[in-house]
Amino acid sequence: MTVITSDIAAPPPAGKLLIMWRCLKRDKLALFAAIFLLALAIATIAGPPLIGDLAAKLGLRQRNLAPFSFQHGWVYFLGADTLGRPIIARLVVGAQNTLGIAFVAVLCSMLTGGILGLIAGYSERWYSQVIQRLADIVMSFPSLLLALIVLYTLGPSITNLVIVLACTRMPIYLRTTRAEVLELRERMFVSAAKSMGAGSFRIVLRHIAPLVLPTLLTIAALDFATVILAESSLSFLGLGIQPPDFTWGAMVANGRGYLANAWWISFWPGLVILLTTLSLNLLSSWARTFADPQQRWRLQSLRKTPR
Amino acid sequence: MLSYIGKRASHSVISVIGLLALVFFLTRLTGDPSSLFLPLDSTLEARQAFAKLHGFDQPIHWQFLDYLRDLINLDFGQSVRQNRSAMEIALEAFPQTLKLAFVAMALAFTLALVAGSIAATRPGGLFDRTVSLVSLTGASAPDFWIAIVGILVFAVSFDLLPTSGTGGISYWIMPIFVLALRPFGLLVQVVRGTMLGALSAPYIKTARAKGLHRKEIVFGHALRNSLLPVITVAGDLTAGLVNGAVIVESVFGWPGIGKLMIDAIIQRDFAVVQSTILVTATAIFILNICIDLLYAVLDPRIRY
Amino acid sequence: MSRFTSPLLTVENLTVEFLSDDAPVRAVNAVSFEVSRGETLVILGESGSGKSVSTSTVMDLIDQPPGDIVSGRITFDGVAIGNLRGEPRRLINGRKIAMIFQDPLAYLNPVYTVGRQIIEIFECHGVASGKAAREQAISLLRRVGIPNPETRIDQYPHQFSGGQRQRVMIAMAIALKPDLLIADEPTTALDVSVQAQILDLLRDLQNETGMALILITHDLEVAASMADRVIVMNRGEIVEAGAAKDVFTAPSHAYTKKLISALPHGDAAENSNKRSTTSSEETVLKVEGLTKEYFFSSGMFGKRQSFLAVNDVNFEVKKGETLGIVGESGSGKSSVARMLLRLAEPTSGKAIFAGEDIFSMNQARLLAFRRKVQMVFQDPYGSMNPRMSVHTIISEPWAIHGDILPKAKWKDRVVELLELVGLKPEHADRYPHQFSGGQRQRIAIARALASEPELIVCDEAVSALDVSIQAQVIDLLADLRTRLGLSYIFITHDLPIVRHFADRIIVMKQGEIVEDGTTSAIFGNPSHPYTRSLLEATPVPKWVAAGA
Amino acid sequence: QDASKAIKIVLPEQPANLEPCGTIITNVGQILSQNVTEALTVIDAKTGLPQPKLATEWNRVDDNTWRIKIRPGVKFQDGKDLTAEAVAFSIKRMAGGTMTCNNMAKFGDRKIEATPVDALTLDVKSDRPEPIMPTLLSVVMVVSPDTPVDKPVNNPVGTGPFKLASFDTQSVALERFDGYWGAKPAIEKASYVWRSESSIRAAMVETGEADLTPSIAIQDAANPETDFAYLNSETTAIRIDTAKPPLNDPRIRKALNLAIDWEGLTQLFGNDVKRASQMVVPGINGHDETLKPWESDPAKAAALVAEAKAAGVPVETEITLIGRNGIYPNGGEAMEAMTAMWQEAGLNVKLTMLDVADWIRYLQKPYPEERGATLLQMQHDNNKGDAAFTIPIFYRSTGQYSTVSDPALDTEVDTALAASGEDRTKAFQTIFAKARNDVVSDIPMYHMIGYTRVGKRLDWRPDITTNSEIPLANIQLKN
Ligand SMILES: Nc1ncnc2c1ncn2[C@@H]1O[C@H](COP(=O)(O)OP(=O)(O)OP(=O)(O)O)[C@@H](O)[C@H]1O
Ligand SMILES: Nc1ncnc2c1ncn2[C@@H]1O[C@H](COP(=O)(O)OP(=O)(O)OP(=O)(O)O)[C@@H](O)[C@H]1O
Ligand SMILES: [Mg+2]
Ligand SMILES: [Mg+2]
Ligand code: NI
Repeated sequence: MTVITSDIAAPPPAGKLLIMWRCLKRDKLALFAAIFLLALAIATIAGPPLIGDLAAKLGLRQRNLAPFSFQHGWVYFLGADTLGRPIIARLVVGAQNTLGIAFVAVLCSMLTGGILGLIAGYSERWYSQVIQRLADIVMSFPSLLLALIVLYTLGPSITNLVIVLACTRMPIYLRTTRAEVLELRERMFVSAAKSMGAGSFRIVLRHIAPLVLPTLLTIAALDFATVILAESSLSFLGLGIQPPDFTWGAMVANGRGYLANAWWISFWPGLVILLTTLSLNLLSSWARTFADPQQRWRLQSLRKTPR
Repeated sequence: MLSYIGKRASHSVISVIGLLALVFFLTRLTGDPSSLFLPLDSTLEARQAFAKLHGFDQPIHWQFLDYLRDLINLDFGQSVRQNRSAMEIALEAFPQTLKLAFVAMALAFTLALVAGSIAATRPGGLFDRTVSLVSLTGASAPDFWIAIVGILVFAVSFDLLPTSGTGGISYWIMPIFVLALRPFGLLVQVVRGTMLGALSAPYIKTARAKGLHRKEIVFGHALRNSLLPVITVAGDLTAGLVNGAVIVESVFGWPGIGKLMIDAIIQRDFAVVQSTILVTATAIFILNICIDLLYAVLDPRIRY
Repeated sequence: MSRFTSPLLTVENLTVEFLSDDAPVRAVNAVSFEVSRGETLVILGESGSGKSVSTSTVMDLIDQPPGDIVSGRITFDGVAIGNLRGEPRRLINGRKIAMIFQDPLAYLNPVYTVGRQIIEIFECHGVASGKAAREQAISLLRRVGIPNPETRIDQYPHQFSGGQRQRVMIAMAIALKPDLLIADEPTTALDVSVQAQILDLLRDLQNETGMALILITHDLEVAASMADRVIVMNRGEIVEAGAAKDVFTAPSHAYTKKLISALPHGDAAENSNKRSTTSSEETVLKVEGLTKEYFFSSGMFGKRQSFLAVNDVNFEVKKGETLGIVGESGSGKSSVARMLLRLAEPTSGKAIFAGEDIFSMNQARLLAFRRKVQMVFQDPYGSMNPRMSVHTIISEPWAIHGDILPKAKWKDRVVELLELVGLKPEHADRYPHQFSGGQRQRIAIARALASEPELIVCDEAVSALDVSIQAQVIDLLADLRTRLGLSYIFITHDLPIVRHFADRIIVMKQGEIVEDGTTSAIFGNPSHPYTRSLLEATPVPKWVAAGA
Repeated sequence: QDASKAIKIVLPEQPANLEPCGTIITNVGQILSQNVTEALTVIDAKTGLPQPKLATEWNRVDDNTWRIKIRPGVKFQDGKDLTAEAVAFSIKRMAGGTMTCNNMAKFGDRKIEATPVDALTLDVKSDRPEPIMPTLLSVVMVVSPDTPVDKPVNNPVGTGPFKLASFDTQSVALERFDGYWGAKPAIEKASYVWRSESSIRAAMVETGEADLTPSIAIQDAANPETDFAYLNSETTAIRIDTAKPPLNDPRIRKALNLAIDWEGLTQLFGNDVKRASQMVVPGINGHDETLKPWESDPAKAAALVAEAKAAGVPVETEITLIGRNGIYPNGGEAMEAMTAMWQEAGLNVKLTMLDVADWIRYLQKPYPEERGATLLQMQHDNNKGDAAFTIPIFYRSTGQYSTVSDPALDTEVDTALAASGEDRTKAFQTIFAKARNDVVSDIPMYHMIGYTRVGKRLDWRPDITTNSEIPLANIQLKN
């Protein structure tokens, strides 16, 4: 083996972040996704103080205003909703609640599902069985009923909403994690780690979890959309977010009756949900490539020796 | 293996009974059905008479004991709204949902396996990008959007398909499509992800050295090794469909169990809620047992 | 050589690199060689010198990217196959050229029965199918010496021992009687008698079909017994090439000379041994009546069957001593090792370590025990987490047992360990898949040494190393034994090495110990017929055999 | 049979059952009423007065007794004859308490009893004077004496022009009954299916998959050729809880009415809706045409609030507006808009949208203890021709929805209910005026409009009764 150092100067040692940034640059779609999400984050934080009031301003005389006209000002460029409120402003203001709820719900379900799945898959004790049957029960429990029960017993609040959403999505993570663990725990490197004295905790966390995580991230990225839309379907029970607060999901649901006449009411929020999900997916598939040493070269510069 | 199935089955039966008890007590915390069944302007006396007639005035644990006693006699209660045996209603609706879910999942699953695998053979390629974009778009668009717009386009504008209802093949197309979209999107992503790993495993080199057909290598060797999470997710999605293809059922007027369950929940038709959950939960538990057995079939290293 | 007229395979000026963000790694540099029908070309060389990469290129098994064939021309049977892909390539791979991979454990698909994996070859090349293919597969398994092939054909790779998997691999490669067989360390896990059987099989095939053979091996005796011509590689380049006899008897390049003189063989090993000098009376490990029965069922609902892999095994290891375990492939050596580390539960028996039965230890005691005992696995690739860099892999024992080494010193110590086993500091940032077979084995050894154990169980730990590095590693182990009083259980098929390194030897066959005693006694005066057959199976150089 | 004489109707919801005693439930009534089962009387949509159906004439024998003459020669679909006995059976089945009968709700807490006098004459007694008995009898569906008394049925047998052919989870089918006593309907077969999505229902009629759908959303009613608006007897309103401060102050209640931008709000429901000043629609006995709806006057509203505040009314107290999801099209939006308007007027109003079961707790007595100051979104349906189905519920202290408790008003209501003719109308109108001007216990919003899409094949127009019945016999086929 010869390291060719003469014709190509080795790049100076780079920090982890820098390496990630370099790899991100190589995947154009993932880069766009990251930029979109960043812009969304900025809009979420900076948007409401700037145009917050516009989003709640009624305009009953310009209900369902059609998009693509500057006549009423730029905020109405994407049209107005059923109460004549500018859709652009509502998209910006709605982002905070939407992303907040979806993010927390997805994260909670992924974490609890993932952790329980790791336990259920790795351990062969009685609680593994208990966890699995509980997951089956949650899986067979209609989410609407759960929502209703939570609503009546705990009362309406965003926290409870997140609990319901997280609960209903949890089994998929749990079962997927368990399935992967069942196979991974038979691998030799797990035995090797055991023989070195690694406890179950370490094996599960350091050896197994990193290999399960990419699949979970893939599911989570798509679950984001599911959760956003599910949230709006729960709000009709009174458990969801209550007006005057709103989310993208609620905006989509609001335009449901108007698909034939005023498509823009639910189209734009649907589109941002879609773009967000898409971005998260592209990013998660980038992360998957980045995290896998056998795939990482796809994101590297691969300078060839001149021939 | 047989002993494992036996153990699993008995655990499942206990769990289902637990689930039923849970549902029984919890649903009764969600308000009094009497006001919902009677017209809004009916009198308090009428409502009380109604509650008495249906036993809602009894203490909850007595109601539960009654329910259990009836359960042992395979009497699952009467639907208060529909004036019929609740189990009969549930069993009438269930096959409809099952048919739909089965066809949709079978379609989504096979397509996803093929598309996801091919996408994984050349990650970042044109096919991969296209499949990803299309499937993700389909999977993250609100389902009623697709359903209603689909009807407006294909049934109203072009008059190609019937708007809704049940009947011949043409009635199946749109509901199946709408139902399959999300599972397809998710499965494609999962297949693609796990396949990426599997395709760089050493045994793929062996297969290449053996001169196997590319198809064999991708679908026979790599795919087979990455199926565990895929069937798990597929199972989960199937459970989701069994439990609630609500949008599709209500938009397309498909008399399935999802809509039935939702209506029963909203109207607090307790006997129907219990029966539908019993039916779907049984199906889901059986599904999960099958999937767990499938793990052992797919991967010989997994033994129970 | 005049015997072989037109070359079947020609590789000219092959240069292969692996690309990444860093500077490219040149694995093979301007290598040229050729092999003709009926000829055996042996490639010798240092571990990591590019033997596997250059031969894999012939079969288009290097993924590009990240692999990059900088230059080179490969001709097979008059056709340039360097850039051949798709269907034409498929018709060559497996049928005309076949390969035995170096690491048989990772290279078998874990979810298919070995039978299916063999039958597949017949079916996809349209040679046989159904029952006929199965019959052929069974007879192949029998030819490579797998006992009970009729039942074993339906078992999965993880139910086979290391050597048995290697033989499955061989069976797959010779299934279609290829024109060219590339055998990458085909006998690393085989005991001498089975090895002889396999080598005979290969020779028979050559006589029968005129098959050309490229044999990569670290074993000079095997090389000598098979080779018509030899090339020697070092650091990605060919440093010496020529007729076997010439290279062995009159090596010209310094590396070749070093290679041939590195490890003493036969009686020389007896004299220049690295055995323990300070024999102690303190028993570290005492194994009593160890038994392991494997259960398996054929098919989902098939009848449960059992197989007695280890049967009433008793032995002792003293402090500062090396116990060699040799034996038939599949005789239960690895099973014993796995049980000693509590990776598999024994069916019955006891193993007393420091006065305590390993099999009845609780979690806390087990942790302490595992700090003192380490294992080098027979399958080094599988035993490393593919997501972890070498640095993380080697430093893992320190992360588990917090008191061994402060975190600040990890980096230096990793480099130190890498250098001890003959690797380079920059390897610390690489991942397992980026190494050669021998390099991985050395990483595994480095990891075992990291936790400063009292007892190391080495399961074929040096089997993939070329003799020079083998000697370096053995020296290292011997040195540690003297300095720190380490003990070893050294499982190997390699008799010169045990003779050189072990103090006492047990010989296993079919799950039982058939003979045990001091090294000198076993080699000087073997009593069991199996031991005798082992010692007699020393291969004879080909030129000597031909001359006779 | 002739396919051109078969029609298909799409309903918004699946009828849970086909119990004739539940015809006041929209989706049951739209199928059964006037088609399968008939009542003794029908209400004339224009005048609100009862007209003969299975009863040919009636008169009041004494304060508590009405004598009814039954139509001769009528047969049930199972071949039985319609007799006084059969009618008495039907009334007993309904009022006897052995099963739950939704239609009984119209009787409030009245008890009635029927005794046959001869084969075709019948006495109906009530426990207190009942001037509008013939009107009440319009909810008594007459069923065959073979119908079980103690349990609801899904296979009703009545005297109507159509009999039930099948009922499953996907559709209800009716067939013409040849032994019908009246004129032979043009239609031979009718089937009912259900789709919850308004746009789908509209699309089904548009594509010809269905012939009629009784209610579509305003935004879907875009085609003047097929889509007809009709005043649907529903009145929307917000009920004010007059018991809780600051709502116990009439100024605040008036301010609530004045603060709304009514013109703007109307946009939500389309220009066909009619602003309401009282809880019954025109055409109902007791409706006062001269009563003006509240105008929009934010300035005056603000002044009233300021005045109340000055008088020590805790105007900052949080007021909860309780909406019900899906109560009527655009109901949620309307609540959102009104909340915003009230907030503008300086009132601390907060909106919660609830699902039906939860909302009902606030609608019906007994109200939840901890409710606080609440406004409640509601919709009231009176298509029975008389304000007696409205006033006692809203304004008598015992009323189901009432938040007022004024003994003087109670007696006024009782007198009105006992009166008949001119006096009755006058008395009702006075009460409505009082409710509008002095009590202000509600914010009447609109008399609502329904939109029906009628396929090109049919010759039929919806009217105020369409929400409770679609008489197939009235539907003619074009050409
Ligand atoms: N994927 C890879 N990425 C980077 N370097 C690699 C990769 N594969 C192999 N190498 C390097 O290429 C060199 C040659 O490897 P090769 O496997 O050919 O060695 P070898 O001669 O077969 O050694 P051994 O006898 O130990 O098996 C080694 O130094 C190895 O580290
Ligand atoms: N999980 C298993 N199920 C069934 N049989 C097994 C299993 N593992 C090992 N065996 C069998 O047990 C026997 C002993 O295996 P083991 O791996 O201990 O052999 P070994 O002595 O290490 O051989 P080698 O030198 O070839 O590695 C073999 O015949 C093998 O086929
Ligand atoms: Mg190699
Ligand atoms: Mg072994
Ligand atoms: Ni060897």
